[in-house]
Parts: sequence; C-alpha cells; structure tokens
Amino acid sequence: MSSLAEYAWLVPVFPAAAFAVLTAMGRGAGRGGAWIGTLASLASLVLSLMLAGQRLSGTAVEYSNHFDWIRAGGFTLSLGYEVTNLTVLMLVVVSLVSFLVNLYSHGYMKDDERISTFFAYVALFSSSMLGLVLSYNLLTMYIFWELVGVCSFLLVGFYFRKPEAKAAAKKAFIVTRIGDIGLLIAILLLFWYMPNHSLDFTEIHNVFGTQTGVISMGITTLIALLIFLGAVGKSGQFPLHVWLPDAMEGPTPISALIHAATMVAAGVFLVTRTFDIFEASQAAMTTVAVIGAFTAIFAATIGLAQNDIKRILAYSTVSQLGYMMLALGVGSETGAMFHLFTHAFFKALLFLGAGSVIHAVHTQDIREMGGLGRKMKITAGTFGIGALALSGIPPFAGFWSKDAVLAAALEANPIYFIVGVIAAFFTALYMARLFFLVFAGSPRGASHAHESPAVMTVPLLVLAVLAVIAGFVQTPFSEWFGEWLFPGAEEEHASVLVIVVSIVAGLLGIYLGWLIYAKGSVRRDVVSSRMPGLVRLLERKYYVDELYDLVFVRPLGGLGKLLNVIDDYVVDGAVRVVGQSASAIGRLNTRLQSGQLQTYALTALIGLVILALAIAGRRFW
Amino acid sequence: MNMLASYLTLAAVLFCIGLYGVITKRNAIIVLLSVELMLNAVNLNLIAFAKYGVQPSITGQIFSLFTMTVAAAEAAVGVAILVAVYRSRASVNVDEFDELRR
Amino acid sequence: MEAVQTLTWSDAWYLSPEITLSLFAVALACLDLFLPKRWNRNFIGWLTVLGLAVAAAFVVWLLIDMKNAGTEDPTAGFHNLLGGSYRIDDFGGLLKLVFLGASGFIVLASLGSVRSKDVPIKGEFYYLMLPAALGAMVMSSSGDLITLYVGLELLSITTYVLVGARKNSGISGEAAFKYLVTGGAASAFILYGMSFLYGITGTTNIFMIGNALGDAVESYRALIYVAFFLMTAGFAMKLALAPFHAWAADVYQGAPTPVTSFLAVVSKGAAFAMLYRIFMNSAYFVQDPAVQKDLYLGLSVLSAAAMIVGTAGALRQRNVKRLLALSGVANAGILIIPLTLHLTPVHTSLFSEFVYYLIAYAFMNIGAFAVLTVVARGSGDETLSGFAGLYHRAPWTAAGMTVLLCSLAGLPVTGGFLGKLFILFGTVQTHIYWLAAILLATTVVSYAVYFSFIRQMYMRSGTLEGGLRIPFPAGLSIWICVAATLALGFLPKPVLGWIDGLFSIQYDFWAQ
Amino acid sequence: MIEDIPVLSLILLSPLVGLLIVLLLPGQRSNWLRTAAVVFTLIPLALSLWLFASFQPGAGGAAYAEHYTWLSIPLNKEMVNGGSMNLNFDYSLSVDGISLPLLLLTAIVSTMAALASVHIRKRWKLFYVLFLLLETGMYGVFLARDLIEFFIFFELTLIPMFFLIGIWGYYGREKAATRFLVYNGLGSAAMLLAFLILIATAGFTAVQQDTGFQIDFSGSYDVLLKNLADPASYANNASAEMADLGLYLSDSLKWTAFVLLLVAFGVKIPIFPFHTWMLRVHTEAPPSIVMIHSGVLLKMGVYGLIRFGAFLLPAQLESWSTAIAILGVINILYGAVLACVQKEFKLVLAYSSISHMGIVLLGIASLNEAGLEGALYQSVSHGLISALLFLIVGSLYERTNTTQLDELGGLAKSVPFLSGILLTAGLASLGLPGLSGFVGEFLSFLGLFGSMKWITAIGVFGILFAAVYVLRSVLNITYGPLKEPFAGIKDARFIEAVPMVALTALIVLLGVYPSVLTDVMQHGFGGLLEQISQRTGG
Repeated sequence: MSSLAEYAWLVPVFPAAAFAVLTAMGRGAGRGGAWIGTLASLASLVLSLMLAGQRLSGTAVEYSNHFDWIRAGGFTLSLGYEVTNLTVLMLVVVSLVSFLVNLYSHGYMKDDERISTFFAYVALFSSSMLGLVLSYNLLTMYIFWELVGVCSFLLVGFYFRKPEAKAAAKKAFIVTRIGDIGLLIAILLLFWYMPNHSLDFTEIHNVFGTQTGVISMGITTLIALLIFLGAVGKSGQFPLHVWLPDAMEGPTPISALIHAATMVAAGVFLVTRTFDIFEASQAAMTTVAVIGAFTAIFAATIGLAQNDIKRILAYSTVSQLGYMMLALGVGSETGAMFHLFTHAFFKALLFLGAGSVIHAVHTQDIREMGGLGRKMKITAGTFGIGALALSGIPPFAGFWSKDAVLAAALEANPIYFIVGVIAAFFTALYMARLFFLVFAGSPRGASHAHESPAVMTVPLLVLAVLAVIAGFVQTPFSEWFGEWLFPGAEEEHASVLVIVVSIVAGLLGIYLGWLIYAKGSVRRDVVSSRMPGLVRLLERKYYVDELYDLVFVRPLGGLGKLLNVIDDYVVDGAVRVVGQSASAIGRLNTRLQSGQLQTYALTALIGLVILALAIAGRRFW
Repeated sequence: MNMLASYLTLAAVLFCIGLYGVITKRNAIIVLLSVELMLNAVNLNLIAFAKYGVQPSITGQIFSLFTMTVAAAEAAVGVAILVAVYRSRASVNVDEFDELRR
Repeated sequence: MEAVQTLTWSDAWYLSPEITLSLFAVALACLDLFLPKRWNRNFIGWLTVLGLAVAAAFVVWLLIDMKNAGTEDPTAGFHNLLGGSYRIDDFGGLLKLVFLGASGFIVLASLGSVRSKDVPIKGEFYYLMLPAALGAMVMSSSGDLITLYVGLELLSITTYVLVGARKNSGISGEAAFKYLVTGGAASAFILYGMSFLYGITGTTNIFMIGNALGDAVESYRALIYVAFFLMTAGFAMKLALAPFHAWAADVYQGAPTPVTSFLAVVSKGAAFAMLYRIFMNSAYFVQDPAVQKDLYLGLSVLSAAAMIVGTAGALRQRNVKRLLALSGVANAGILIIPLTLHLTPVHTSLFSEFVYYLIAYAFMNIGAFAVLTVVARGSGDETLSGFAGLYHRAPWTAAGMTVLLCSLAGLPVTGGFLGKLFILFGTVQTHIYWLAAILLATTVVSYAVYFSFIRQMYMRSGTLEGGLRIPFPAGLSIWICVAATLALGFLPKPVLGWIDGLFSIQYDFWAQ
Repeated sequence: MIEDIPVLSLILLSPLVGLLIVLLLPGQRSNWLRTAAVVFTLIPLALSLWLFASFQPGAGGAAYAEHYTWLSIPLNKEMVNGGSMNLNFDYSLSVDGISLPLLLLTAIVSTMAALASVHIRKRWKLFYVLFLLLETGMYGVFLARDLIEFFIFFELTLIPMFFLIGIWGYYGREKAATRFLVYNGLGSAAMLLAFLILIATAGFTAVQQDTGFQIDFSGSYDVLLKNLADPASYANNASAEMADLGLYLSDSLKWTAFVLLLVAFGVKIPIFPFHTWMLRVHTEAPPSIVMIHSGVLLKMGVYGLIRFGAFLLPAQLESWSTAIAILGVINILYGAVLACVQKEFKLVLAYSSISHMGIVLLGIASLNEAGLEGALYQSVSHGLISALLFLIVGSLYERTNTTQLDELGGLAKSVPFLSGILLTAGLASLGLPGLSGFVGEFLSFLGLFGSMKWITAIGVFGILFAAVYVLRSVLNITYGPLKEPFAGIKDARFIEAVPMVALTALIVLLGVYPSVLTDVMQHGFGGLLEQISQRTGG
C-alpha cells in the first residue's frame, strides 16, 4: 500500500504537463484546450483523494524521497517531496478547489479568446501550489513558492490591456518578493547554521524541536522572523497586505484560487511547516501573534467601508489570514490549519458566488446591485451559506475553526481574544452589508441578471456543502482533526465563554447589518455623517498605499534619478575628464605648433632647462 | 688650467649668443649665421681641449677641421634653401615662415 | 696613441656596401646630368633600388662572413678599420640592413606615384637617397665621434635637400629651412656635448671614451653632466623627442611624402644607432651609479614625455602627415626605452628589443606612408577625410592599411604588437614599471588615433567615386609591408633568432 | 582515435575557414553569406556539444589539451654564469570544467546571433567576416592556456567589435565604438602588465646545466600555476642569486598584479565604476552584436578573474574578497536602482547586466565551491538570458523602430509570441526558480553567505529591484492598451522564432536541471579550493 505515496509526485506533474501542452499548442488550443487543464486537475484531485484515503486508514507511514539537484563540492542541494498527513490534507484542499475553479471557469471564461492561456496559467498555478505543499525541504518549497508568485502575477494581470490589471500584477509580484527575500535569507541562514547544511523539514524539526541548542537563540529568532516575513508577504499580512486587494483585477475564479487555497495559504502553511523554529523563540511567536491579530482587525475595519464586492472579500481574506497567524502565534497549529481548511471552502464559495454575480450584472460595485436574490437563487443561497460560515455562525464550518482560534487566543492572552472577537463582529457586519446590498432589496442598475449556467453553479453547490460540513472534523467534542494532523500536539479546549461570545459577536454583526442595509431602520450615513474622517480613512485603507508611495516608491524613483545624474556626470564624467585631459595635452601641443620655428626652439630650450633642473634637483630633494 | 677655463667660458658665451640668435633673430640669414656661431663655439672648445685638456691630443684639432668643413657645406645648403624660399615668399623673415602649422 | 692605420685593400672589402652606394650615387648623378631632359627619370629610381639592393647584399654577405669567423674566435666577429674610427660589426650590419631595406621600399613605393608637379627633378630626388642612406650607414658603423659626426651631417644635409626637393613649393622650402635650422642647432648641441666628452677623456674614439670615463667621473662630475645633457638635447632634437619635437610635424608635412617616410624611418633609425652606440660605450661606464642613473633617467623622462605628447598630440591632428609625425614622436619614445633599461643578468636583450621594434616600425610606417601617397594622389587631400570611404573604393588597400594601423596601435597579431611586447617585457624584467605603465597607457590612447583612420575608411562615405588607381611598385611595397608586418607578428622567431645569433653586447658594443 | 582529432583546434579554426569562404562568396547574396556564416558557427557548436557530452570530469587535469610551441625567443646570450635564457609563448589549448561551459555558451550564443543577424541590412560580407573573426577570438579566450595567447585572443575580440559597433550600430555608433575600444584597451593593458609581471618573476623554469642556468620564461599557465602554488621549489631552483635579480614574485608584486587583473577584468565584467562604456555599447550596437557582447564578452572578464585571479593568486583574492563582495553589492544595487528609472529598454537591460554581474562578483568573493560555481553558472545563465533579451529587442526594433519604453505598449495583443518570450526572458532575468537565472543567483548568495552574511543580505535586495525593473519595463512593452502604430505589426517569423525557442529551452533546461553544468564545473574548481586552503595557511 505504501507504494501509492511513491507516486505522490505525480500530483503536481499532471497540471504541469497540462501547462506544457497548452503552452505548446498556443492559442490554437481554444476551448478544447481548457478541458485538458480540467482533466489534469481532476487527475490530481483523484490521486490526492486516494492518498488521503490511504492515510486516513491510518496504516501509512510518512514517506519522503529526494534527489541531488546541485552538487557543489562539499554541499549538496536536493529537491524532494514528502507525504504526511499535513501535506495530504493540503493536497486535497488545493486540488479540490483547483478542480472546482477549473470547472467553474468553463462557464465564466467561455467568451474569452485567450481561454486556453487562462487554463494553462491555472494549471501551472495549481501545479506550483501542489508542489509547494509536497516539498520535503525549504529549497524545494522556495522554488515552488516563487512559481506560485509568478503564476499569481500572470493571472492577476490576465486582462493585460487594463492598466489597473498591469499595475496590480506588478504590485502583487513585487510586494510578495519583499517577503521572498526574507525567506531566501532565512534559507541561507539555515543552510549555514544547520548541521550538514540540511534544509529538510524533518531535520529542522529534529534540531529545533528537541531544543538541543545547536543554534543560538538570536539566530533562531532571526530565522523565524525572516521566514515569517516571507509568510507575511505571501499571506497578505500587515504591512505587506497591500497587494492582495489589488489582485482582484484578475478574473474572479483566480481570486477564488488565490484567496482560498493556493497563494495566501502558502504563507500559513510555511509557518506551520517550520513551526519548530518559531516555537523555539518566544519573541518570534509574539511577533506572529501580534501581526496576526492586528491584521485581523485592521483588514476587517477596511472591509467595512469598501464598495467593490471582490475587494470586500479580499479584505475579509486578509482578516481571516490574520486569524490563522494569530492561531500560530499563540501556538495552535491545529487552529491555524483548521481555519485554513474551512476557510478554503467558504472563501472559494464566496468568490465563485461573487463571480457568478459579476458574470450576471457586469459590475463589481455593490451599490449598483440589489435584489439579485430572486433572480439567482442558487447563487444567493450558496453565497449566504458562505457568508454565515465566514461570520462564524454555527453550525457552519467557519464557526468551529474560528472558535478553535479564539480559544487558543484566550488561553494565551485575553487581549488577542478581545481583538479576535471584535474582528469577528466586524466580519459579520461587513458580510451582512455585502449580502443584503447585493441580494436583498430592489434592483439598482443591472436588471436583466439571470442565474449562471450549471457548470458554474455545481461548484458552488459542492463548496456550499463543504462549507457546512467541513467544520465537524474538529469540534470541541471531537478533536480527531488535530490529532490526525499533529499527533501529540496539545490543544486548548474551547470553553463555553468562547463559544458564547463568538456567537454573540457574529449575530450582533449580522443583526446590525440587517438593520442598516436590509430593514433600513438605522440610516446608512449614521457613521459617515458624524465621523467623515474615519470613513474616509477606512475607504482609503488607512492610506497605507499612499504611505508606501511616499516612503518607498518616490524616494526610490528619486534615488534612481539622482544616481542617473551621478552616473552621467560623475562616473561617466570622470571618464570624460580622463579622456579630455589626454585631449588637453593634445591641444597644448597643437597650440605649440604655431609654425614659428623660434617658438619651437624656445620650447625645446625651456624643456631642456626643466629637465636639467629636475634631474639635478632630484639630488637635493 | 686657468687658460682652459677662460677658453671654455668664451666658447660657452659664444654658444649662448648663437643660441640666442637662433631663437630671437627675425632675419633668416642671421639665424643661419647664429647656427654657425654655435658650431664655432664647439670648435673653440675642441681646440682648447686639444691644447689644455686633461690629455691633450691632436684629435681635437682634427675634429674641428671636420666641423668647419661640414659647417660650410651646411651653410651652403642653408643659403640655397633660403634662396628657394625667398623666391616663393619674397621674404627672409623667419616670422613669416609659418605656413606649416597646427 | 697607436700608429695611424691606413686603409688597405682588404679593408675595402669590409667597406663594400658603402663603396657600392657611393659609386651608384656618383654614377646616377652623372647619368641624370647627361641624359636628355625628355627622358623619363623613373629608371633612375629603379637603379637606385638596385644600388640599395646590391649594398644590402654585401651587408648580408659580410654578416654571414663575420658570423662564420666568429664561431671560432668571437673577436673575429667585428673589424676595426682606420684605427677604430670605423667599425664593421653586427650592430652596424643589422642596422644597415634596416636602413637599406627601408630606403629601398621607400623608393619603390614612390615609383610611379610621385607626381612630377610635386617633384620636378625626379632623378635628383632618387639618387639623393643614396648618400642619405650612406650617411645613415656611416653613423651606425662609426667607432669615433668624428666619423659619427661626418655620417650624421652627410645624412642631414642630403635630407635637407630632399625635404626641399619641391623647389617651387613654398611649404617645401619652408620645411627644409626649418629642418635645416633645427638640424644645425641639434648638431651644434651634440658637438658641443662631444667636445666636453673629448675634453674629459682626451679621445674621440668611442671605445676609449668608455675606459677613460670610468676614472674621470670623480674629478669631472659636472662636466660629465654637461656633456651628456647637451648631447641628450641634441639627440632629442634629432629624434624629435618631446619637447624637442615641434619641428617634426611641420617638416613632415612640407616634405614630399617619400621623404617624410625616409625621415621617419631612416633618419630616426640612424640617430638611434648613434645614440645607442654612444650611450652604451660611455654613459654605461660612468662609474658613479648616481650619475649613471641620472643620465639614464634623463632619457627615460624624455621617452615618457615623447610618448605622452606624441600620442596626445596625434589625437587632435587631422592632417595625416602631421599625425604620423606625432605618432613618430611617440614611437621614438618607445624605441628609446630599451636603452634606458638596466643591463642585468636577466635582461641583456635591449638590442633585440630595439631592432625588432625598429624593423616593425619601419615596415608599418613605410606602408602607411605609401598608402597615404596613393590616397593623396587620388584625392589631393592629405587630411584624414581623404581616407573617407576608402573601403568602398579599394577594399584591399583599406584592409592592408587596417593591418598597418593595427600594428602602429600595437594590436595583435602584428609586428608592432610583438615589438612593444618585447620592450614591455624588458621594462618589467628590470622593474621599471612606471615606464611600462606610460607605454601601455599611451598605446591605448593611440587606438583612438589610429582607429580614426579606420572610422574614415569604413564608416564614412567619401566624396570620390570609382576605384583607386595604385601604381604597381607602390602596391607591391604596400603589400610587402603588410605581409612583413603580419609575418613579424606571427613568426618573429626567424628575425629574432637571427638577431640573437649575430649580436652580442660583449663583442658588438664593447670589445675593441 | 578520438584522442587524435584536434577538436579544440577545429573549434577555434573553423570560424576562420568560414571567414575565408564568406570572403569568396559574392557580396550581394545575403542569404548565401548568412547560410555560410551560420553553418560555420554550427560546426564549432556541434564540436563543443560533443566535447561537452564526452567530457569526463574524472579524467584528471585538462581532459583535452593541445600544445605547440609558437615562439621560442632567445633572450640575449650574455647571461650570468654563461647560461641561456629563452622566452617561450605557446599555442596551447585546453578545456576544463571552468572553460567548457563558457565555450559551449560561446558556441550557442554565436550561432543564435548569426541567425539573428537577419536584421543586418547592409554590407553583409564584411559583417560576417568580422563576425566570424570575433567568434574565433572568443573561442580563443576560453581555450587559451598561455597568458600571451590569452591576451592576443582577448584583444582580437576588440577589433571586430569596433567595426561591428561602428558600422552597423545606431546613431552614436562611432563614438560608442571608439569608447569601447579605448576603455577595453585600457583594461587589456592592465592585464598585459600583470601578465608580464607574472611571467617575468614566476613564469619560468630554471634548469642547472654545465654552463650555468638555462632559464625558460614562458607564458604557460600551467608553469605559472605550478610555480605559484609552490614558490619554494622554483625559487630554490633558480638559487638565491636569481631571487636577488628579481626572479621572484614578492608579495607586493603579487598584490600589484592582482589589482591590475582586477581592473583589467573589472572593466570587462564590468565592475562599478568602470561600467559606463558598456551602456553605450548596449544602446548603440546592433542587437545581434549586443547578444554576443552581453552574452559572451562580459563573461570573458569573469573567466579571466577566476582563471587568473582566483587560481594564480588565491591569497590575494582572499584578502581582497571583502572588497570584491562590496563591489559586487554596489554593482547589484547601483545597476538595479538605475535600471528602475531608465526610459530606454536597452539601457534597462544594460544596467540589469551590471546588476547581474554583481552577483557573479559575490560568487567569486565567496571563495568556496558553491559561490564559484554560482558565479560561473550565473555567467552562463546571464549569457543566455541577455542573448535572448537582445534577440527580442532586435525583432521588436525591426517592427516598432523604437525601444523607448513610453512609446511602446500593449504589444502582447499584436505580437503574443514575442511578448511571451520577452516575459519569460524577463522572469528568468529576475531569478525565477525553474529558469536558469535562479540557480546562479542562489548558489552565489549561498556561497558568499558562508563568509559574509551582512554583505550577502544586502545584496539579496537586488532580486527585489530586479523584479521592479524587469516588470516595469517588460510590462510597459507588452501590457497595457495597445498603442495605435503597433496594431498591424506581425509576430516573429520562423527564422526569428527558432533561436528564441532554442534559447528559452536552454534557459528552462538549466533552470530545471542544473547538474548538467554544475557537475562539470565541480571538476574545474576541485583543485582550487585545496590550493586556497593550503596557501592561505589553512
């Protein structure tokens, strides 16, 4: 039976092959080509499920395999894959979401002339993410990490003719690259500090997990923080969250893929994989928790003031990722992975639902929507389930996972808990706002909206089901999930307090939203009329983009221009001066050549005198 | 020895006068003559050394004979060239011989 | 004093090259005088070439002869004639070959390409080359200051006339006059210096001067300085080392191109011969190391100044002849380097370095001047723009010129490159790095100079249409020069091996 | 039997044969000329591929070597003790793990550039003659094992480049050509001086004979390597007396020689502040020549620095390693920041080359196997990537007549293939894993990080800026609204597409399977590190 794990490497290879085929075929592949991508992702899904089945049966041992990639004298850099419960879980999530997105895109993208290119990108994206998940060491992970980044760049910039898409794609890549630098330096540090220059996760676990003190505290903290920087970039944590909302310029299925299962999950997954390093350093843990908690509430508040349906969802993603980081920071791997797991489904559901809406009304501004619930019943229903899950209303999946996170937070520090609860309240509020504005009330603007085709609604239904049931794998009453994933890890048991408070926060948020946006008993400008500055601050996302522009982009541009001037006038100027000094001697000579014989003679005589004086003078020097 | 010094001084003075003439005189003929003056300074030197030198020998005098002869040939050629130049320039002013320059 | 030695018939054999040249010179002068005016004088040119070739053959014969004799008894490798005032040795022999060959190629290149408008009296023009070459030979062979001086003046006076050969041209006369005055003053300086040397040592024999100087340095230090500084100044003027070089550009420009070529190669080479001979036999024996160092340092400084000024000056020069004159200034600076290097047990090859570069220099300069003659003949333009579009008009000539220019610039694989390389190796062996650095730096700057020709030839379009007519003798000499330049670059072994086989500092410089 | 075929000479000389054939062809037949040129670049390509495939790292020493004496010049006879002295320069060719990858790179880039020369519109014959001469020079540089021979080939690349820039370049071509020549000439001059110092003080063998010492100075790299590795032996051979005469390489001279070499190759690489010449070349030369220039010629500097700096003078390299690393970081950041603000695509690429060569310097400064392999790998990879980029630039310029970034835009619409390749090349250039650029960068950083953590960490920021300038420029060209004048332009022709696809494939291959090169390189660097640890008293 263990033989199946040996073929785990095929999981990412299927979509990679699809990418190669589609690229080779070029645009000629057309819609037929799209099915190649879908089939490949189906193959990945099937294989992942089979792997999962084997692991669930409990008989399989962890399997890893690797080969030497580069040999450089004493060092060997190897690549490889590893099959554990964690990786298999991620494989299933990624390949499932990826398959559903594939399916959905057949409907969403059917009129696009570059549909085969789109599917090629998606295939590469899935492949990279699957590869990342399977990685057995940090180097392998880094390689796929970067590939994920570039794929997201390609997909975000898919509508390349739109200047916004171009800018967003660029931003996505560059901002995440800041994090990548952290990760790269962390890898370099680990390479030189680890015994035998090893980068495998197993070895990392052995070295850091056992607290042998091989690596000093300072270095451990540094490594952990640098790895976290990578995760911050990828998972859109403050202060590198700025790319994520902009990434909504890509086609909506891509947003689902990026936000639900692939790119953003990579950061959390990375921290989970190297969790031993973090656990070895309290400072790093605190940093993770603080950043996570702050991001959770920070993004949630921004989400309150946005009007673009996808941007709201994007900020909710940032916020939810903050929860996951918070969970990690307070030492609950299970909580983080659990929330990641459930979030993958309901966030994919929400994005695909949003896509369905956009597909129908051709706008993304929620102020121009309304009353869609009657025309798009499936979409509305499934979206509602997703929204409830996100708001943390039992029995939907999000409730259980958020609960786990909050429980861990409360145990660690009540402040984290309070922040988490407030963020949960905001989450419920903006989701209610979103839902009621879009689906309730009367139509504003687009009127001829209709339900999407089956190829789009089926994935919605599947995800809706998952959004309902996925939470039951880990409840306060049964902790099967955590034990399966992280055997031996201690978990906090959710207390009644946590459950009650979180439910109340969620319901309160929804109620308030209903009052404002559906019932209309509270005026919408109740806040904006009193505190216009605050609303403006939220609408402009706390001016973080502007701040970056002011602090980094402009100075860099200025520095570049300055260096350009220096390069032209100082560096090259020095070269020119050297050249001109040769020329100047030449000019001097030319001036001497006046044609006057006697000038020549006089020059010669002066030269002779100088020479004689110099030679003689040398003696007395 | 005293004798030698005065001869050498005289020769040096002559040489310098010649050099001065070459550098400053505008008339080409005088320039040529100045060159001859320098050569004569050499002759004086040679003969002084031949008589009062460290190791007096006849060679110096022989040398000066050669010098005189050759200088005469040189002067002849010089004047001939000057004549040719005068034909095209109608001037023997050295300052005006500056068509070749830069 | 030894007894006066007279010339014997057996001595005449050793003088055969010189005698040949004199005979040819006299015969051709008479021929030119008695032949009717309407006859074309070109054949006199051919006869001149013949005379030079015969003389060269004699030189080779003598060299081989001495080589054979020298294998048993090294002292038979040289002959003193006329009480040591004339000396037949390998130093002289090799340089004579260079002078004769160079003169031959110059005459060859000028055949058919010198316009009668420029040189009205062609016969005179050709046969005057012979006494000039003779003068150069005497200079390289003399063992006595007097002989040296006579040779020098023979060369100088003949070239004064040659420079002024275009009688009706104002600039030719002006050039001749300038050359004459400068040359005369230079001679005066050299002679004045020599007179002091004679005064200190009591002899004019170069070999005895060396012996005498060794003892004299104690009491006559100041006079030694005076003597050598005056001579150095004189030679610097003759060689056109900076800052004594200003006349060269004017004279080169005013002279007919073949004469310019002769001045650049033969006159300069002969002056070098003289300088090497004197310094190696006198300054080298000054027993006070400080004084000796000063004397050589003076030369090094002049060499550096010449390289810098020559190259920089050429950068801004548009007239090709003036440009080549300044390039000649720089090259004179390079040619003097081997002399300024110390003789150490690991570095004794100064003569090979010097002669090899001189040979390479001769070929590339003669070739370049020949191309200039041909090009200027077509366009009447002696500035750089005369070369514009040459590649389109005469691709092969342009290619040949490119080789010559690469050699002048010291780019591989040419004679100029290897010549510079050997000199450079010498400076490195003797640890005179500053001179090496200046040599290298000026060489690189000179790329800009020489490649401005290439820019004109290949990258600009000229105003002239149609092909370029190249007279056969000129074409022949151009291609011989190109081939020789390349051969010197690729296969220097025969030449260098030959020089090394013949030449020995012990016997060819010092032995009496 | 295989051993009897002089493969190296064939590689070196086949372009010269091609040159002769091109000379004989009629000048108006551009197709014939190009075909001949391409064929004669394919021959060395095939040979070097075969050499690469059959290369056996375990064979020890130089696996394939040819050696003929070129010159043996007697220096003068008046030697001390009546001995004799010769100066020998050889025609000596050899490949090892360091030169072989670069040789292959040369062959590949030359072939691609020959194919890419379809854009040349005039004077084809002269173009291909010079092109083949340039190719010979490049092969010679990587094959030569005699210092003077190396120098000659190094210089030999200058002359054709001068013509190629000056005749077929853009508006400022003549100035660019002259500047290229003089600037690189200065570099070469420094190199020659360093070489001669090495030869004159350490490059000789001294044999005691009846009549005295026979001393043979030689440009041979092997002799130098042996003598420098074991100074005691050669100095003893030549006796103390010889050492007094300067036949001994003192530490200060070693230092001088190393600095000279650093300057010499620093100009070529180029190291800040010696880089301004190459900006002109990048912007003014015709694209197919920039392919060669950026693809191969810059690597000659890297090769020289490794071959002569690292192998001959490892102790000096070590004491200079911090400085080199700092220079590398300056190169990386300076080049990158400047690349971010350029308005002209070719200038972006030029500055990006500076930045990338900085990474090479980091690798060299690391003085360990990972770093040195990284430096070499980065060189090969950058060679391929920049060749590809300029190939695209050539094709784009032919269609749009501009390389100004703000005049271009939206080309992905009208020329999707070119845009796709451009994007791929750009991604390779910014060091995306899976493409060749990453491996070299990673290895270089990895190597240097072992010894200089802070410097490396600062240098790593270069990859961030790389992302900025690559995306800024590439996206400006390909993304965004399609500019009106470019609506009708056609995508790449087959003959343009072939080299692009080939180069892209190689970039991917090297990115995915780096062992194909690193295993060969590993052999080349094997001996060096032992030496370094021995000589630096480790």
